[in-house]
Amino acid sequence: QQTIRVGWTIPAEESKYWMMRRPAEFPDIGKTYNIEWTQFQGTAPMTQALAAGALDCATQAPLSLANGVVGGNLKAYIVAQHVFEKPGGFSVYWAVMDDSPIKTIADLKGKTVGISVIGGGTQGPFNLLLKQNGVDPAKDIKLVEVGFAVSEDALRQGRVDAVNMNQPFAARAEAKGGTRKLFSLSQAMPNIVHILEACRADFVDKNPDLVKAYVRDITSGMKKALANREETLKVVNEVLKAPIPVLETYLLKDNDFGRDPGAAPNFPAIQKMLDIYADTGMLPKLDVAQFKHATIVAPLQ
Amino acid sequence: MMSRFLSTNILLGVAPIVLVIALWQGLVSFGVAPAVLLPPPGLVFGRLVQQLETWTFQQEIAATVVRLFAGFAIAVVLGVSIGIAAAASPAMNALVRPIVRVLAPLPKVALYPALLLLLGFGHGSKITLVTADALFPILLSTYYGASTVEQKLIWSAMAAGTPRYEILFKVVLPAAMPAILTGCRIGLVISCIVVFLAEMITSTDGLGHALVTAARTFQAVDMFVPLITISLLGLILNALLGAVRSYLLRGFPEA
Amino acid sequence: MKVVPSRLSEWVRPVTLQQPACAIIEIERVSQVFQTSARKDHLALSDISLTIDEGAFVSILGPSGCGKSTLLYIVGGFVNPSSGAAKMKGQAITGPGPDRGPVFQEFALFPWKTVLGNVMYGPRQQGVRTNEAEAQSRALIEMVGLKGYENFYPKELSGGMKQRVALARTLAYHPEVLLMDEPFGALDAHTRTRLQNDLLNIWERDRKTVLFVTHSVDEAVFLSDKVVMMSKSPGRIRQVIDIDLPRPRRRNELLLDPRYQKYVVDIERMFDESDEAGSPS
Amino acid sequence: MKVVPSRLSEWVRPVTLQQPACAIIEIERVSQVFQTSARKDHLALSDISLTIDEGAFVSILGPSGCGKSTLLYIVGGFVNPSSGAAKMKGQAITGPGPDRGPVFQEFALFPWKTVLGNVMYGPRQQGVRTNEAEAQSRALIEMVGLKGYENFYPKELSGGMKQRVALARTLAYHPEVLLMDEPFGALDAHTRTRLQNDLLNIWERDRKTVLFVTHSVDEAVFLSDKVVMMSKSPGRIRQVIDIDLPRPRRRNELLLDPRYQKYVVDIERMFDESDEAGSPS
Amino acid sequence: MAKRAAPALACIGLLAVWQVASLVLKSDSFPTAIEAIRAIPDILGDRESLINILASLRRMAIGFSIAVLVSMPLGLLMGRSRAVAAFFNPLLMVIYPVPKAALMPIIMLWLGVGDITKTLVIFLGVSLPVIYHSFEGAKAVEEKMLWSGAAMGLSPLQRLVRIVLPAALPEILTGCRTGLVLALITMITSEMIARQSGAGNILFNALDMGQYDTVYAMIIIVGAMGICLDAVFERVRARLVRWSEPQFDLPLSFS
Ligand SMILES: Nc1ncnc2c1ncn2[C@@H]1O[C@H](COP(=O)(O)OP(=O)(O)OP(=O)(O)O)[C@@H](O)[C@H]1O
Ligand SMILES: Nc1ncnc2c1ncn2[C@@H]1O[C@H](COP(=O)(O)OP(=O)(O)OP(=O)(O)O)[C@@H](O)[C@H]1O
Ligand SMILES: [Mg+2]
Ligand SMILES: [Mg+2]
Repeated sequence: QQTIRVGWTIPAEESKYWMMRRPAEFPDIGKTYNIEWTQFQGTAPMTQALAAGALDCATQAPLSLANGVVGGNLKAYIVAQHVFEKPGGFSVYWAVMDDSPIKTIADLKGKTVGISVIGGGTQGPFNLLLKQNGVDPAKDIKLVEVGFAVSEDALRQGRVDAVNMNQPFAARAEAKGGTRKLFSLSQAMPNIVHILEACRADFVDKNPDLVKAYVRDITSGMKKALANREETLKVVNEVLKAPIPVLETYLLKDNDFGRDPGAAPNFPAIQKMLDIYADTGMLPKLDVAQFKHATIVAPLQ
Repeated sequence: MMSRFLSTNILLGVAPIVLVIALWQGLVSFGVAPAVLLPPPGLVFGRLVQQLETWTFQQEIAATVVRLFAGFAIAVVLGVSIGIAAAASPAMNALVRPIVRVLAPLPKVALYPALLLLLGFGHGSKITLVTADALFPILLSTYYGASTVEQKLIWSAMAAGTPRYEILFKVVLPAAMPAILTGCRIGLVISCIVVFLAEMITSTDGLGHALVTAARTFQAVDMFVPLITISLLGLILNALLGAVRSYLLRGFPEA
Repeated sequence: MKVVPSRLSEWVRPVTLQQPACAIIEIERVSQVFQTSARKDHLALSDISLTIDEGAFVSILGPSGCGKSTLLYIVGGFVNPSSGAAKMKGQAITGPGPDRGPVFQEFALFPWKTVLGNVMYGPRQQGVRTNEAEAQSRALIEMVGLKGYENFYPKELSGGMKQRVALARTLAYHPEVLLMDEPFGALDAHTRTRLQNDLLNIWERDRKTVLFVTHSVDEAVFLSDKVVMMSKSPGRIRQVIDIDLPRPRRRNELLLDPRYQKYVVDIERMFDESDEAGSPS
Repeated sequence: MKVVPSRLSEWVRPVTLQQPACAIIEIERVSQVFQTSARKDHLALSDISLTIDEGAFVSILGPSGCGKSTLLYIVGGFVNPSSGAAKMKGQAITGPGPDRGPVFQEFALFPWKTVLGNVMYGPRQQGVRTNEAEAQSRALIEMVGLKGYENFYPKELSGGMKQRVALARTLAYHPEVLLMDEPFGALDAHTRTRLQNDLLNIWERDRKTVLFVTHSVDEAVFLSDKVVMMSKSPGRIRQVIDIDLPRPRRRNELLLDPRYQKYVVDIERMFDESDEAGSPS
Repeated sequence: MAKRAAPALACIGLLAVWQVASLVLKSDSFPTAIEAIRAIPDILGDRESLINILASLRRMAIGFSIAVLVSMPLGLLMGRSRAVAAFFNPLLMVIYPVPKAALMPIIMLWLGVGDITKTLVIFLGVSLPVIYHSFEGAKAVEEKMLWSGAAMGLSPLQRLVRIVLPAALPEILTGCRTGLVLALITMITSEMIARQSGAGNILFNALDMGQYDTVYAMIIIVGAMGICLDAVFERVRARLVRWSEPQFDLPLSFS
């Protein structure tokens, strides 16, 4: 019985939460193979853990993974995808207070703007939008790092003039009212992929069957998550410890991120993001093909 | 003779550091650690020298040092005065003791988000965090040091007409000085760690921030430069503290 | 047994005659119980009553461990007696004060101060200006034979030197009452004699009251107006002996004085008669 | 000046006659320089040479601060002299050893052990069985007059009591050479006399060599075969005086012996003749 | 009676201050004390949380014990030998100021992300005060006590164990007390970046999710653990160093 070391994070990996909390629902977990779960604070440390060989598979953002490849000699395959921004669904957005004088992106000049992670995945599209509206992201605004969890508070307390919002915090803030959306990332490009699942290439090559089983379970986990919302709310509540009424307001609804029913990675969209990062000078140009494994990629049955 | 003694001491002290660097180099050369995670020391020190000359890096250092010093200094003042007050007055003791028992073991980083909102993203929140973490080791050492001051020293001073509150400054403080300085040394190291950690969590400048930016883009060499800098900073500050110590304790048998 | 040298009435004792003998320190039925670590009570002093006149030089003699130091601590106000009370000028003693200057058996010098710093501490505390305090202190340091050691730290001194610094430190702030716990115990005979004379000079000049613990019968008789003899386990006062010898006293004259010798011999014999050192209660 | 009592040749000195006088400790041109905090060199001992015969009782007398303790530390092997060397039985002394037992001026008791624990420490260390060590220790504690205080911690003892524990602690492990630094300094005359006798008994029984620092000329003459007189600043040996008095000595007999008195008076006079306490070099 | 109630009163006072402060600040990320207390039963009632907390405590116990066992002898050796001190002092001063969180990638490389890494972090946190307090404690041991021991035939090692150790014990225990505080803090913070189970897991999860009542409930729980551990420690301490307690009440008391 082999073990696979998996890194995860919160808040939007429903299929993995199902695997963690309802292993009995999966035919293989705990029987033909084992999973050793380790939770991380964000995707960047997981990239380091992958590079150091401390993890076999982990949740990744396109940017962190690409950074690992460019700077950390990491070789990895994208085997599945967790959430993306579906048109009409939720898109990470920048909010301002209702009574704020900031009406357009151009008004951000000279303001203090919060972003969850400086140099993180959202910054590429963000920079692109600023530039398109004549704001130099390096000179015209003061960028501070504000984690999603405190962004609402930071905005209400006036510590920042605008700040980015993500689920479930966005839902909570909207329920309270008093803030409004200034712009969202979907304005830069559609189908932004936020988090995906990546496995170390050497591990996949050595244990193809093991990873195959794992990806198969991710696929079926995603199916279960989408099929049984009631249970998914419970599972997510157990993991996030967020109250069900809050989850109820957005999870798997129209105002949530998009999820591919088979957890299949959207490689063209990822390629487009890599291009944006290259254009904004955050990364050299990369080809998404190197992340593609011939057979081991969701959906797997 | 004295100088020879001194130089053997310095040699002894440098030896293990050289060994560590050699081990580091060995780990890299023999491929035990990939260069992307652990760059060779030569590269790191080269980059350090190069960086030290740049204005931006100097500013990062300055930001860190300001927070470090401010936080540490406040911690020393608070820790020493509260510690001595608690040792001297039963009323203060009854008040301080339980509060310290509760507050000391709290993981202060968990309060950091609240501090950020309260004090903003600038120096204030970081200095407060440093103070909160460095305070208790200093306070505890001071308290124990002050409560074991030899009775007859206090008696002698009282008999010479020293008012009670002055006894605190004229006898208890100097007599507890060895213990206080031990606490300060621990507090200093903790300050170094915490200021760096705070800058890593949320910041726009400082050595910790420099590290995080480098780490996110996997620039291993740039990641190690701030690490080496903070470690050198710790070494220098400790040497300064050592000098202060041997000056203040010159009368004590152990100095 | 009371030692009363004959035909003393015609001798003039300048100090005690010049001023009316009025009590400065009264110790009333003082007892002291210590709790030992073994959680037993240990009676160190039992029912001590003693009156000391203003300007008197009173010595306490007694076997080791009889409670002499403890009695001094009580008069100094450092320790509250378990029962009974000590009074100074009619007022109950509640704490230490600059009117009573102790010289501790263990010296208790401030290790972070030099010899000069230690001696200057008292005068500075009393508000004497630095220059003046320093001049006075240097004079005292010279008096106790430590000229040249002003900048030494206590750890760099020999036992006897520390003791002399402790003496100088207390003398420096001119307490009204001196509480001295074997202040010459670690000194060689020569230095001891010199300091005894110096102490007597100071005492005669400043009209100090001195409570002086010593183990030397010689010394007690030579210096005192009154010798208090204690017995041990628990410490009690056995006898108080008035020493009716003329003042000012000169050592070499006194040594030849048969009355002096009689005092010494009598007191020594009294101790010899006492039983062996007992065990704790 | 050499003190040679007349017509002593016919007196029998049992101890020194029974064994050939052979040197056990040789101190050769020892000097000791201390670095003070003020970064000055302070010469504490200058060019000391001294030979001590096996089984001899040698006392050191000298003004406070003349370097007596320092000399003892050097013989004990605790301090390396700045120049010169000390030898024991022909071998250079390089460190402390259980053959030389010190009694320190400051007692240096182990504060975490009771009286009994302190005294038992040495024998236990030498491998004596617990029962036996305890029995021996209790006997010694009784000898120094502390029966009943076995379970007291050092902080609960008076100065003189601590000193006696320190003495018992060293005697307990039977060192060949005793290095005693004013071991009776804090004791009353009565206890002191008793312990002097006890020490003499032990010495006569076990043929120990004793190096004994004291401030009492009396005590030195009463106990010793040889008295070493030191002068200070820097510490030098001024004179070595052989005490030719019969043994075993009994205090009350000796006090009436004119030769004894002459030794005491002569030595005291010698000190009086010396200049005042000097200043550090 | 008043003395017994003092700790409880202080705790209540602390909670009251908190309650008022949070009401004044009115911030989502700073819940009121009552909200936090209300969240405690949820945590303690949850089997999984209890397992988490126990896992943390186990790591802490292991890290703390190893740290004391290793650091105390090292500190004592440093205190008694100039050469050892000269050798280790600079080395420690270079190593300690570096935040362990920043070294995570390297540590993960060799030790993975599991128990060993976290225990190592706790170990480093505890060993800092224990080393330095033992160091200073050993330095201050009265020389003549060691001389006495040497004269009884104790070898240098025996002197270290049988004289330096007991004589420096009060100071060492001060270090252990600070170490205990740091153990609790690092027990939590070691779970900040990578977590599988543990009290820090609960806390940082809640922090990431913005569930501040749970965060502060966890802080209260850690504080309570601090009080308990501290009380136990004080008992042990009182027993071990009864001989060094001051003989008389400190006369400084203003009461
Ligand atoms: N803290 C204490 N706890 C218990 N017993 C104590 C304490 N302090 C002193 N004692 C006891 O009190 C008695 C008197 O002690 P004190 O120091 O007053 O004696 P002393 O007369 O000064 O003796 P010495 O001449 O030896 O200095 C002693 O038997 C001692 O054991
Ligand atoms: N650590 C030191 N640093 C500097 N000087 C020292 C040190 N220790 C001792 N001395 C000096 O050495 C001299 C001799 O000291 P020592 O203790 O041997 O005297 P002693 O003869 O024992 O005196 P006493 O009879 O007063 O005990 C003194 O002048 C003292 O000041
Ligand atoms: Mg006494
Ligand atoms: Mg001496």
